[in-house]
Parts: sequence; structure tokens; C-alpha cells
Amino acid sequence: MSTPTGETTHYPEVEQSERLGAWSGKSVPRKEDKRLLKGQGAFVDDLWMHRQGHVHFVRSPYAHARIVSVDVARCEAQPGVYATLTGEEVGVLQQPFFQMAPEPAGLMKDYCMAVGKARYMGEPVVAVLAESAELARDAAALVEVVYEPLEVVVDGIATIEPQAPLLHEEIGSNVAWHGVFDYGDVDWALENADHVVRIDRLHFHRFSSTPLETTGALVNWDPGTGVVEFRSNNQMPMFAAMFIGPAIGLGIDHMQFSSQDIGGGFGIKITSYTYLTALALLSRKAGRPVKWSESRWEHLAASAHGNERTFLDVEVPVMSDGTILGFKVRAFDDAGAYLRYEPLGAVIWSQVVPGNYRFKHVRVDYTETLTNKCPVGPNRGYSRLQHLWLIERIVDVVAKELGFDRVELRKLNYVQPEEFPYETPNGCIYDSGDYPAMLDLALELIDYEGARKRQLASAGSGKRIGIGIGSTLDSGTNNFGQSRIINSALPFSGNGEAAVVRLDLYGEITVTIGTSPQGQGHETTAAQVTADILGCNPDLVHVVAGYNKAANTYVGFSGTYASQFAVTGLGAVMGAAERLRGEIVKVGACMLGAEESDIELADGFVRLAANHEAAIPFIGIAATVFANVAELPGELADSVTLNCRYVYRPPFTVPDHETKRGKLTLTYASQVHAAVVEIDEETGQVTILDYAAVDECGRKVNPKIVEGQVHGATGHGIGAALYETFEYDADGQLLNSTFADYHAVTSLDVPHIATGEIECPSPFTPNGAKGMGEGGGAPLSTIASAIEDALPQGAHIVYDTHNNSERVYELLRSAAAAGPRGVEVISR
Amino acid sequence: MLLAATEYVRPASLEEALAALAGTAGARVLAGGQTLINVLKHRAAAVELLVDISRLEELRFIEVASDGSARIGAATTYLELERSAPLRAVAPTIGEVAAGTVDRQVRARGTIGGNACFADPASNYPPLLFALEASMEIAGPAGTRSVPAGEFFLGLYRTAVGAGELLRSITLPPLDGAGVGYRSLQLAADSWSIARAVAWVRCAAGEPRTIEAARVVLGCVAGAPVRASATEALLSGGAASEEAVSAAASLASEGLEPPSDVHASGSYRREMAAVMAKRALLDAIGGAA
Amino acid sequence: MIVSGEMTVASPREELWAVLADPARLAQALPGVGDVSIEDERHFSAVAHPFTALGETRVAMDFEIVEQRPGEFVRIDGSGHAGENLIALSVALELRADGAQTRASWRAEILLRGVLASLLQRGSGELLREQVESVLAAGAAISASERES
Amino acid sequence: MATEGSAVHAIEVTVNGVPHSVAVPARRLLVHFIRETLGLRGTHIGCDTGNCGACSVICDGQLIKSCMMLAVQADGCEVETIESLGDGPDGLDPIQEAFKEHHGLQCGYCTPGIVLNAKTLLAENPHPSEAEIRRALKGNICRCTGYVNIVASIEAAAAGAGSVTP
Repeated sequence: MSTPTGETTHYPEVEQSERLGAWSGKSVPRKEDKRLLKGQGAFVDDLWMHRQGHVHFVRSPYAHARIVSVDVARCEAQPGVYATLTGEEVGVLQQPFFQMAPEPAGLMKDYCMAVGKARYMGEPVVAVLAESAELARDAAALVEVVYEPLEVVVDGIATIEPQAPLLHEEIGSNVAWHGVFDYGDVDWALENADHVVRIDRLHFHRFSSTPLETTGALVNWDPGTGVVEFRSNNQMPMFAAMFIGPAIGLGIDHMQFSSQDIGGGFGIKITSYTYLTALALLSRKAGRPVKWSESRWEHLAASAHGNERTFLDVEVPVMSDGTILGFKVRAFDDAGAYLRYEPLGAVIWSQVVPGNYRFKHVRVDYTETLTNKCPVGPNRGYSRLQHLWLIERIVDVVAKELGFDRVELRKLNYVQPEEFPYETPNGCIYDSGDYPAMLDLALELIDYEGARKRQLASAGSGKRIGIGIGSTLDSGTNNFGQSRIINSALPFSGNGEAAVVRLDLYGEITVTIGTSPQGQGHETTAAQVTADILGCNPDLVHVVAGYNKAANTYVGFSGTYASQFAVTGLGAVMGAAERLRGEIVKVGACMLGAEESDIELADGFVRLAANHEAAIPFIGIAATVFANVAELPGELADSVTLNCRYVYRPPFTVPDHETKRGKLTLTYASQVHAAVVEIDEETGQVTILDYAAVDECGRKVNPKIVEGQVHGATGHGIGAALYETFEYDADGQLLNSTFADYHAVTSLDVPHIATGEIECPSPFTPNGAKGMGEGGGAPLSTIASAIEDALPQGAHIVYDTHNNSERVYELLRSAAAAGPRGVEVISR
Repeated sequence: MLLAATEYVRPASLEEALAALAGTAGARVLAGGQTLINVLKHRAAAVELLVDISRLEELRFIEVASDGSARIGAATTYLELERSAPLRAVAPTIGEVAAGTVDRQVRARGTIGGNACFADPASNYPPLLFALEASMEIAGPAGTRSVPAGEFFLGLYRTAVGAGELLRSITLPPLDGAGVGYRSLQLAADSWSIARAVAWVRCAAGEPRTIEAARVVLGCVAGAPVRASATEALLSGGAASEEAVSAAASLASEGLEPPSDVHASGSYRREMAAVMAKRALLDAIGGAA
Repeated sequence: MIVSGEMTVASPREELWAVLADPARLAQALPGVGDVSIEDERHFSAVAHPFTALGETRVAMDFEIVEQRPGEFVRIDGSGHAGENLIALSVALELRADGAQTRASWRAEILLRGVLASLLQRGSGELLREQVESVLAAGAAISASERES
Repeated sequence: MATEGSAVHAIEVTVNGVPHSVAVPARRLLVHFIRETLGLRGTHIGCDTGNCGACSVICDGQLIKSCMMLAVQADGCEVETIESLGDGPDGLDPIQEAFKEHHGLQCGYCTPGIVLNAKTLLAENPHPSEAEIRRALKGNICRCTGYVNIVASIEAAAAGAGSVTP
């Protein structure tokens, strides 16, 4: 297959390791579990240092206010108070954080605490350091801040109107980024289509995966060495370093990052670098280690939220046979008050421009805006799930309005199995998949035919049954070059991860990885592939827990995010293990007086393939290289270290800024979900009767871990679809500041999830695996689809990702009202 | 999470508890603490002295009399209510509501007295105690006085329990064959209640069944539980039919201005209160002798 | 949160208005009010400790009588804080003679800022309603006692 | 000490079989006493409102949330935390084994509370239905697993030492 430019659209097919199999692919129990089950994990709040002080942040109760004055005198006079840090000081001690947005938004001055002005409720204004957390909070109450309230804007679209209050004067507007993504010829398609389906407005709401462990850190600015140690639960430490370093004048060599166990991240813990910066400054000022543990209300109000996105004027060209040619839409993404990872979200969605479908003509006029709300951060399914939900809404609405069967319409428009690798309109390559088979399996798991019968039987019972479908992609292994599409000046491209595998002094196999796992079982899967390559039992492989910069196992993109460990992380581990294997074979061959080709590794021994008696245990190899090296020929001794570092690099090129085309991600895992819901006609309350999730993520390294990720992502999606939402009042006050009002789903809200799987190995990865874990928000599409299926004729379309009882009740009633339905069809 | 400075005392008797309450302005009773400690964590209110009554045996009892009435000590936990067979025999709804309250951790410490005394409009017991015409025994320096549940709940977080007093026990009159229905529309499977209704119905003997007397009390629609008098009036003496009940229930929340929150608007609450009233009434009729 | 209501107060319109429009006497009508300081004929501040089952919430408020029409209308704005939270409220009272009594119709808005905006979202309107009603009742009591003396 | 501004009370509390006689400030929560005073870090904190259950411990045989109880209220009580399960530094009890075999945990932050929940549940009801298990777990929020494998782990533990594979 080739593009108009004649450039081949394939990545080079990579040779897949033939050594995997003995352990990879099996659900071996996790190495992490023993310590976590016994409460022996080391989470950030479990750490402490001699002389540490505890931090409490005074936060702005206003969503938008000028800070007239701050008086810390009474606070600092309290016994047990070590120091305070005000925004005014920060303005002097910190350079504004590096901005990824082009100008004018790139001119934004973002600091680790409010400087001069607070722009969202909960923004830190003063940090108080004291002997205990209680005293810090007591003393914080004595800080006197005088605010001058300013007009507030919380609407992500109204904020660009000229009369809207300006958040950042230096930018001159509340627009963070604007661009048009125009692929194919949507105007031609709209002119020549048999039908055009128009949808007025669709809204993707604000929510967060709210990891159960909140953000926290223990930071020490060592006055002796000048090295700042960050022991934190930040999940992308090298990205954090890129922001912290220039902001407070630290070289990477003077920053030490580490984390062991992290209590969930889901992307929300990527942007905690602002807090790490404040803590570093406070530690330097106080000359003490400083410890901070975020409270839940602080986390909900002032860590990070997922992106809220509104889609206006959707136009969908459809042929009479049901072929959907593409769509045209205006998207407004609400980034909140600051750009902490944004505006990357303005391009990340374009990894999945046509979703699972063969849409050829797509135009998205994309505007990212600023409002007086908590800044957004990458949240599980980041930026793609908004777009994928839009696409699934489009398919359901087209089916309903034009009278197509939802299942058949999907199968007709899906990318077909034989079309892989498939090039999307913007030049992305879908590596492999079989969406129709996944849909069939999902429908089988919910007993689709039976459900349709129940639906008919339920008529007149006061309960309405609805069946929903959601198809999504989980694009993994980013090409960071896509950042050039939003800002051509950004010095990023490609991706990578590092690993070190070594044979230690006494024969131990030790693996260090560059990732910062939060429950994904990296220790286990890294051990599985290492064991396969070195011919030993995973129990003999010690994978160092967590992330530690001092292990020299990192690149600029190191961390755990964006569904990529199975490819980048394990790719690095496999590369390093292969290098070590080569060295072991070399030394073993020499010691056994054989050719390297005669050597095999098995059961922790180097032996002759022909004669298993002639064998040396790994300890023999290690002892010789490290402590008996004179026994080896000099050139051999010089050529081995048994300490092998490898950086995995996906085969990316730099995408094109002008055409906004390129290969943005390496792998495309996918999920198709199906659900049966029951709606109480008198209350609008939705009950999930059956739920199924079918997953495809290439060759699985540990199927149980994969299944667990599917379960978790499904739980998040169901929660967001029905219960979890961040709502602000017109004054910019968050109305879900605790877990009492932000209803994180419980065991009673998430039903049993039937899972199914199919396997389409990726031709582009060294182990055939695809990154997975984010899930693409399939439940958001599935539940919306099911609710719409249950609504009476003439009802308004389901227009929001969040459908609580009252919203569903209004949808039910809209049928009788016979008012506008939010959709119209123009047929030729 | 971090409480403001406060003081604590665990009296050995009711008398000591009352003395402690009388002795310090700003003293508050600490029973199960499943609400109060949260309030203190957010420093939303200050308490000078916490008087811990959670271990006072004088306040932890369930007495069921031969006439079918029951007396419950204020510091009795949800778990104890849920597990009491004698109570189940005479007032099953009390235990059923306890069993459905929040979660097992909270049920192990939370008390019926605490639930009543916090008088949160979303609390589960106030409308039930009102509908059952429970009487609330309040102990104070001047001895113990008894207040009907209908006069106990004064408003949002306000009850008839005054400074220096504490709720000692709750007495439930015998049901004598009356049926009780308790319906609540919840956020998610079991979180905030959006609207709640409790119905108490006594049917007259003979067929077709007629309603001799009915009481309907709504929760979550105002600062205190609200009695749906119009509905009651329409029902008493009338047929115990679904049609009659639907018609009467539709009036249950007329004229009310329930609060709005992030989970439900006031108007939705008003409509749902009527739906819950209908369902509670039908349950009550079904359960009536 | 905006709430409104009507109630009949056993006190002649002018007398009630006189209490409501006079910082010194209005302050006395506030429930659970602690130390009051009168700035001038339009401004005063007060610390209240409304007694609820939740404990005592110390509320420090500055009040201003922002608008008045003798005998028939008064609007009072207040702003202050309860612990780490901010409170802003505005109460407009319209008085109509109803024989020897007064028919008072009122409209009030309360704005909470801080975690209380979430914690008290179901209750703030009701709290305000109760406060206004008790102020009117207390106002009537004050004018009555003045009549006697 | 860590919390002046609040007078201290002498309490006697037995934690995991070890008696402690200590003075605690009235305002100190039991969870902070367990984590900070005793240094037992397996009991976690996930919210401010008693919703998440990460701080669940067993007090006099009942599962409770240690963030909704003052340390001073534990005077005279027997408290069991996650550290009491399994023999020695490496031993797992059958419930923990079942969670390991059935992937009943991911990040592990909610896990200690959930394991103690399961322990008390199975003590009261050795063979709970899925509905009973879900009802019992309601006060313990897990953000990683969607609860599916937690339920499976408890079912397996009930069926006997994790021998049942769903």
C-alpha cells in the first residue's frame, strides 16, 4: 500500500524474537503481589527523612481573583512552623514553566503556585512548612490573604467570546490552540453523499480516574551536594524534570527521582511537577526535607482533570448503502486554567482520526480553550476517548436516523481484517486487528438475540431495555514528533525506553527498567521475557522495584503512561537481555572450549547443546568475569561487562507540521464492548444487566494482567458514564470536592464484566505485543448507545457522555415533548 | 484529614455524660462518629469537647415489649439493629434500613441516635421515625423528656435536642398490623439519596381492601422530613388500589421546593418524591394485615 | 443558591423595618450572634456561632445595608468566612402592612467558596432560609419589647 | 510531639497482639496513630470522608475505618491491621494467596483494606454469594480492578485456598 507521495506506508517489519514462549504468554503470578498483600509496599506517604517538615498549602477559595496581599507573620510566629513560601517569592525564585503551545498561548506564565492572580478554585497560594501536618494546617489558617475577586468563566466555548474575562493577560485571549485538521475532501463528500446527518451538539464531560493514592512527595534540596532528591509518585519523572529543571535552574544531573510503589496513576500523576517544584523551593528555603501528602479534596480540586470537549455542528455524509464517508465537526476542548501537558491533547486524538472505521474524509476544526477550572492532565484514554466517543455516537445516530441495523452498519464501515496494515487519512498505520470478529464475540457474550427478545418482552412493564455497542482503539507507543503538529518549534520526536539487564557478581540476574509502574505488573512481565531469553526461571530474575534515576536506566520519555510498556519497556528489556545473553554465550564458549554456535542457555546454566553435562552455572560465568578475570583472554575480558543497557527505539519519522500527517503511534490495540441496560421509566435510573468487553492487543505477555487492565478501564468508563463527573457552579466552585459527591464507583456499581479476547500479533513490535491498558473509553460509548437504544421513538439523541438518572429521565420525557431532537437528516 | 484541636472525655455513665455536656459550652456528643469526625476533618465546625457515649451500656439496648412496641437505646449501632431478631419481629423496617446503610464499616460504629441527631435531610432514619410516630426520649439536666419524632426534627442539622441534652432512646409504638414501605432513589447503587418516602398504612378488614389510616413522610425534599398530608387525607377511608394510591401520591410533594445539588435538581427531587411515595405506599399496603 | 419566601410577622411594618434597617438592633436579631461592632448607620460586623448538630461553626461576617426604602424595603449584603471557607450573602426584604402585622416577602442568595461549596450544597439554601426567618421573628420580638418599655 | 494544641490521653491498645501504653492527643485519628505513631504503614489513607476504606482495620473483631475513629477511642481495644496476616515477613494467608492467584490487586493501595474486609466477611459468612461479596466490599473503593478479580479472589478463598479458577 502506498500514499499519494509514494512513500511506503509500512514500518519495517521487525524480526520477532523466537526465544519467547516458555514464560511469556503465561499468566504467572505477579512478583509485586506479596509485598502489596502484606502491606509491605513503599508508597510515597510511607517514606520519611530525618528533620523532615510537613507541608500544607493555603489554596484560593476563588476561581479567579487578584491576590492583593499575603501576610504570613502570624502563621510563621506559631511554634513548630519552620517556613512559608508565598506566590510572590515564587515569582522571584522560579522561571515560568516551559510551554509547549506556540505563541500567543506559549507566552503563558505558569508558576508552581499562584503569582499575582489565582485562576481556579484550589490553586495553591501559600505553602506552610511545620513540624507536623496538623501544625502546618493549624498555622495555615493564620495566613492572611486579601483577594480582589475577578469575573469567572467556566464555559469552554463562551470563554472565547470577547466579553469573557481574560485568564492570562500575556496571551491576550482564552484560546490555547486552534487548528484545522483536514483529511480527504469532506466538502466533496457532503455534496455527493445520498444523505447528510447533522448533529447539533455533543458534550464529553469532565472526570478523572482519581487514583486511590493521592499525589505526594518527599523532597530534599541537599545544601551540601546541591542535588535535589524527589521521592514522589510522579508517573513520568523525566518529563517532570524537563519542566522543573529550567524553572528553578537545576540540571538533570542535580535532580534525583525515585518511586517504588505508586497507588494508581492513570495519567493524573504526570502533571504533579508543579507541586514538586514548590516543594523543592520550600526545601531549599527551610534547609529541610519537606513532605507533602495531598488530601482527597485537594486532589479532586487541584491535581488534574480529564479533558472536557464539546462537539458542534457535526455533519456526516452517508451513502444509501450505509457507507459513511467521514464527518466534519467543530471541537472545543476545555483545558482549564493552565497548560500543564496541553496542548498535546489537541493532536493526540488524531492518532485515531477515523476510529475503527474506513472514513476517508474528515475535517476537525479544533480549538482548545482556557477557563477558571482545574487544569487538565492526561487521563486514561487521553484525548482519544473523546474523539472515539464522538465517532461511536455518529455511527449510532446515523443507524437510527437512516434505519440501518447498528451491528450491520458497524461491520460495513469497520476497517476489514484483510486491510491491515491500514493507513488512515492522516497517515497513521493501524498494525492489525479484526473488529467484526470482536463485535460478534461481544454480542455473543451478552446473548444479543436473547437481549432483543427481553427488550420486546419488557414493553409496558415500566422498565425499558437497551442494548449498546462501543468500539474503541487503544493507540500505544506515541511518536512524540506529533507535538510538532501543534508547534513546529518543539524539539521532540520518536519515543524510546531504556533497560539494564546484568549478571551480577554471584550469578544473580538483575533488571532495572525506566518505567514507574502503578500496578501494571512490570516486574513480572520484565522477568518473564528476561527468563525466556536467558533460559532460566523468572523467580531467578530480580527486577528492581519502581523507578530510580540513579540506576542510569532512562531516556527522555521514561515513565509509565500511554499504553506502551509491552512494546517500549519490554522491547528495551528484551534488547538488554539479548546483549547479556550474547556475552554469557561468549564467555561460556571460551570456558567450555567450544564454538558459540554449540552453546545453549537453560535452567540457569551455559551448556553444550550436544552435551548437557558440559555446563557452567551463571555464577561460574559471573565469578570468572568479575573476580577471576585473568583466566579469560584479554580481548574477551575487554569485550564483556555482563552489565547490558539497551534503549528500544520505535521506527518513527517526524510528522509533517503543514499537512498534519504522519505515523503518530506504533500499535493499535482495540476493544469492542456490548451491554444490556434497564431503565426505570418513572425515575430514569439506569441498571446494567449484562456487560461484555472484548479485547485485542496482539500477543499477550501475561494474559491475566491484560484482563485486569480491561476490567479496570471498563470500571472507569462505567463510572464516568453514569456517576463520576466534575461540575462547577457559575462562580467556579467545584461541587464534587469529596468522594461523597464525586462518586467513585463501588463494587455495587460495576457489574460482572464478561471478557473475551482475540489475538492479532503486531508485525511492528519485537514481541508481537501491542501496548494496552487505557482502553479507549469503550463504556462511555457503550452506555450512551444502550440508553439511546432504550429511549422511545421521537426522543432526543443521547448528547452527553454523562447520563445520571435525571438526564435520562429528561431524555425519556423528550419523546412526548416532540421538540427538537438534536439531529436532522438531509437526503438528496 | 487533620482535625482541629479538641478535647475528649469518655464518661462512665449517662449522668457523667450530661455533666460533661453541661460543663463545657461547645461540647458535643460523640456516638459512632461516622458523620461528626468527617465534619471535624474538614474543620467545617469546631467542637470544644467531644463527649464519647459510644460505650455507654445505658444507651445500647433493644427492648421489645409484649405489646409489640420497642425501645432502642440511642447508641445502638446499625449492625446491632440489623442483627436483632426480636426487633425484626415487631419493626422489620428498622433493621432493613440499617442493613442498607452506607457500608459494613460504618454500620459497625454508626448509631441510630447519631443518625437522628445529625438530622441531615439525606439521613435515612428521620422520615422513618416520623412515619412510625416514634417518640424520642431526650435526657437533660432537668431529667428526661419525650418528644414525638414529628416535632423532633426542626430543620437542617437541627433537632429538639438542646444544649446540654442528649438523645437517650427511641420508642416505637406497636405496628398492630400496619404495613410499612420505605423507598429511596439513590445516586448509584447506594450513595446519596435523591428522594425518599416512607409510608405507614393500616388497612380495614374485608375485601376489597380499604385504607383505614395512612401516613406518608418524605425525606431529602426540605430541611426536615415532610409529612404528605394531602396524600394521607385522600387515602384514608379510600380504596387500597393502585389507582387510588397513584392519584394520592401524585400530590405528595406538591408545593415543596426541594434543594438542588450536583446530583439532582429540586424539581426532579420533587417529582421523584411522589414516585417514591407511590411505591412506598404500595409496599406498605402489601405488608399490611 | 437562591431562596425566597414569605412570612407574616406579628409587628407593625414601620417598627419591623426600623429594626431591620438599624445595624445595632439588626445585629441583635441575628441567631447565635456573638460580639458585634457597629461601624456606622449602614455597616456592622458580627461573629455568629449558629448552633447545629454539626457543632459550632464560627462565622465572622461584615454586613452592609446597601439599599433601603423607609418602611417597605431593605437589602443587606454580608461577606465573611467560616474557617477556611468564604461566605457571601445578600438578602432583600419587602414589607407590606397586613393589619397590625407585617407580610414580609424576601429573596436571598448565598455563595459559598471553598470545600463547603461542595459539602453544604444541599443545605446552604435551607440554612439561609432558616436564618432569614429567625431574623424576622427576632426582629418582631425586639420591636415588641421596645414597645413595652 | 506531633500534635500539640490538643491535650494528650493515656491509652492502652493492643495492636496485632502487641500491647501499647501510649499518650495520644484527642484529635489524632486512629489511622494516624497506626501509621505515624506505631509506624505500621500497611494501613492506607485514600480520602477525607470515610468513603474509600483504604484505612480499614479490625477493631474488636469488627471491620471499621480507622479514619473515622479517634485513637483515644481505641483505648482498651484489640486492633488488627494487615501486618497481622500471614506468617513472618513472607507468609501469605489463604485469602492473600487467593488474591495473588486470581490477580485480585493491581496498584495494591486499596488491597490491605480489602483483604481485611474479606477476612472478616468470610469469618461471618464462609460461603458468600457474589451479591453478598459485592455488598460487603461496598465500603472499599478500588480504582484499578473494576472489582471483578477481587470478587473472584474472595470466591476462590471461600472455596478453599484459591483452588477455584473462574
